[in-house]
Amino acid sequence: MDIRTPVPTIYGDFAKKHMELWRGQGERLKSTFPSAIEEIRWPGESATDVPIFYVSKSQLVEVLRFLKEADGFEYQFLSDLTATDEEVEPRFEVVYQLASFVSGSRIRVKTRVREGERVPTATSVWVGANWPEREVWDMFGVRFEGHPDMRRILMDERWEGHPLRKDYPLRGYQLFPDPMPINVDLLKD
Amino acid sequence: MEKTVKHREFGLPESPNYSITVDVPHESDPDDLWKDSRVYVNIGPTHPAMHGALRMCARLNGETIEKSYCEFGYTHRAKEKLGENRTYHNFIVYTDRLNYCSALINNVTYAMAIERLMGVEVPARAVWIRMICAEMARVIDHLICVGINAVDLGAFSFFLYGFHQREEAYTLIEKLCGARLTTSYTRIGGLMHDAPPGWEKEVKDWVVRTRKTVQEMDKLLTNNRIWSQRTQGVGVFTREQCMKYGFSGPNARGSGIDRDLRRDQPVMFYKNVEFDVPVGKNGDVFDRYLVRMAEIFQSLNIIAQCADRLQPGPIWSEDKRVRIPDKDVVFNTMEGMIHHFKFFMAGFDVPEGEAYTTFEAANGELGFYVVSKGGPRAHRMRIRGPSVYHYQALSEMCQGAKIADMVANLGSINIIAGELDR
Amino acid sequence: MEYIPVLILMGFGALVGGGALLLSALLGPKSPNARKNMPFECGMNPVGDARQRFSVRFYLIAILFLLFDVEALFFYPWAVVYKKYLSINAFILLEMAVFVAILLVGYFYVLGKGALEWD
Amino acid sequence: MSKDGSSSFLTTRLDDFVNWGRKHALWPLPFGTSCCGIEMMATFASEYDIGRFGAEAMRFSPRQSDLLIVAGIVNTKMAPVLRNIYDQMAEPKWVMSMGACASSGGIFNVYSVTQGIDTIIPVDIYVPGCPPSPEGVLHALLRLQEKIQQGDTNFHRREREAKIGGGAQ
Repeated sequence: MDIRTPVPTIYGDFAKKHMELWRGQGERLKSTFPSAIEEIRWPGESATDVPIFYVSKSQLVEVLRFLKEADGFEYQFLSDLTATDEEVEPRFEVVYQLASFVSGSRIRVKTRVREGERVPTATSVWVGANWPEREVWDMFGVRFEGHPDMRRILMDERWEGHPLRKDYPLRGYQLFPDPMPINVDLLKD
Repeated sequence: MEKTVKHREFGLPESPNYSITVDVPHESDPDDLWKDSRVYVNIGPTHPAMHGALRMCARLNGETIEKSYCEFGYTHRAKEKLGENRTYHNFIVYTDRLNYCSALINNVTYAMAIERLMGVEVPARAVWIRMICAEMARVIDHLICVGINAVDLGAFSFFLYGFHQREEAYTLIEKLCGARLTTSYTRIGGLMHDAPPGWEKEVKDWVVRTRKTVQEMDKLLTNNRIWSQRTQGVGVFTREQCMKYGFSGPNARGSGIDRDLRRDQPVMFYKNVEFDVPVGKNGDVFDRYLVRMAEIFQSLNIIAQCADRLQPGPIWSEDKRVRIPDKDVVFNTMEGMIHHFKFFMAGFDVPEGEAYTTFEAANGELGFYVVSKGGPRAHRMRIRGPSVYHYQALSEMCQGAKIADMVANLGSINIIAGELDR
Repeated sequence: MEYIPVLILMGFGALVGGGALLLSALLGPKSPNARKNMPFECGMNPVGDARQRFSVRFYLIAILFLLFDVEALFFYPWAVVYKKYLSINAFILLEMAVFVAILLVGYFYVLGKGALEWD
Repeated sequence: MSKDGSSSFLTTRLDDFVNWGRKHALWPLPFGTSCCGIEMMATFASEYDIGRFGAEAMRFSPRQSDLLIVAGIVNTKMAPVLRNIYDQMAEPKWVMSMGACASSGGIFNVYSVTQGIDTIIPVDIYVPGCPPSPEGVLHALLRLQEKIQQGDTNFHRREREAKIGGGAQ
């Protein structure tokens, strides 16, 4: 009794309804990007609600743009962009949750990142990815290549350490004498 | 972390100089009288127009904002980190501190996310009560959002009308779960306890009174010349911009995107309830206000329909993993007491898996991405707050607008600091 | 002759205003410190100095307001004696009409020149 | 004013009168950051009208307010801001720490939250509850008014120390 057993009042048979659409999309994706797709986890076999496409970092932005614009996919809505700390090498997984208004289906794109490696930014595909990427940098320490202003967003800019990493302690805070003043060169044209 | 400050140290570490002098460029040339030097202003965390603790720094040319950037994080409470350090049952308390204007929607969404991971089915009565709670929370969230938006532009009595209905809803919610704001009402696999008898009768009376009051509020403001001049054509956000920034909820519907998760991705019993989705046209502050007012009426209809269909029945699922033993079993039998102790101390195990469950919250698509590695605590608890994506668009929305319009824009996109900073 | 009430009124006004200021200066505790003397910038530390050059529009709007405000001031004494003199002859209306007409000319000139447009 | 800071008959009457005047005109600065801010709004709204106790004039600038109501969490990014606001308030000033988050960090004992604002600024009255009900806030306001009348708040302590210190210099 886990994620594979559908619950009628919560999403019902969402996975069964979209299964063949996902299969078709999976095949087309593998054919157009043979080297980029490292692994696909299907809802039936592995314990997940939507298919997860593991994409290699190098062709990540092309795959995301393809998923957004190619007809038959139309995943224009980037619902969420976040990361998870897996503790085993490669340590981080950056997660893109995509949703499509046309077919109403949702998929998840993941890419594996080692400590200190950089991920190409998705702001060229969705402008909305700007702040979530800054939050991933702030919380996990995964930098994004080509991001307009890679600064901390949640914590103070003078904060040391990345809180959501598994080895970061839950308690113990750092205090600063003065709030961050206005950043004038951000306001220049 | 040697930088950690001792607990009882009084006051902040003193800093030598208090006014940090950064050279602000003065590029005003003397001969052009009309061109003035740019003013760098900081509309900081403690500001009446900034709901909660938000900050916007802007470069002004006279009254118009030329360039601005926004900041948040002033109420960051590390809920995602807590998600990894608290059992699933203990985390319920943190969910209603997310969008604290409509706490019940967060509870319902979180409970659904975990029940989906465990494959637990909740009985019909509990689902109907959850729907009533969710729609009631949506009504009071819209009331306070529209009310505060009106207060920022000067209409104080409009806010007081809305707040009165909100107080009545608070008394109903207090009867249901004992708390006005931080409800923590749902449990994984059911509800805290059943609704008191006659509760749905009072809900229906409240619906009738609220409908009358909101109609009065509508008459008070919608055709008000000052209100329409201050809001029509202000903060226009087109469909493409909304899609680009990942808008959802009333802000997206205000710009014409016809998407509502209650209809497009029906959870609970939204299929057997009739309601339609109001969609605006030109995406300005006035349309978002109209969409929210129309949604209040739709939600009131839904509440009335749900209250009619409420039948007595169990509110807990029979699944052994989440079912808390009844009190007499706990006090009289050894197994019951051990089960109760283990349930609350160690927490129940959620099978391995990951799921991203979304629900139409009051100001957008609220999502819980829960990754569990089989233990009693989540491996990763990601909360997708719609306010992050809406607040991100504020500087583009206020580009070239007056400061007073920025206040109207911020009020209309309904930023709640709790789910913005998580 | 009947200026005493006006003096009493002015004296009372000065008393209340001055008294409040005096009392708060005397009774009010004073503890200045560096952070208190810093200008209030929504809780942040101010950056740069406040002596900025403002555009002429603000000054223009201020002067226009002053002008029409003083014009409204002249209505008061006229309104007080209006009822008494109207019964004698209606010339009082003509006087005020001329006064307003002159200022209306000024108003339309300002409108024509577009001084009230903001940007 | 005798040397040990206790006051003679005349000044007691004046102090009582001044304290009486101050306690009935506490202009609040609503420092509402999170959920307690919504309950504070409910206290200011028409249902639990705080205007009945003289505290209706909500002021957002520290220069014109006497009572700093810290409603909601104060995390490490907000602590210097709170310190600035508190320092910039004119002298007869009191602090009401509303809610568990402000008083002790509440249920958020985490890396980003200061455990109680009394590690940042001196607090006069703590309001329990998460969030405290408006009746709780009004009760705390009345309790603070009593303390002001008796003269045993932080401000009065500072004033006495200043007098004794003043006398000693």
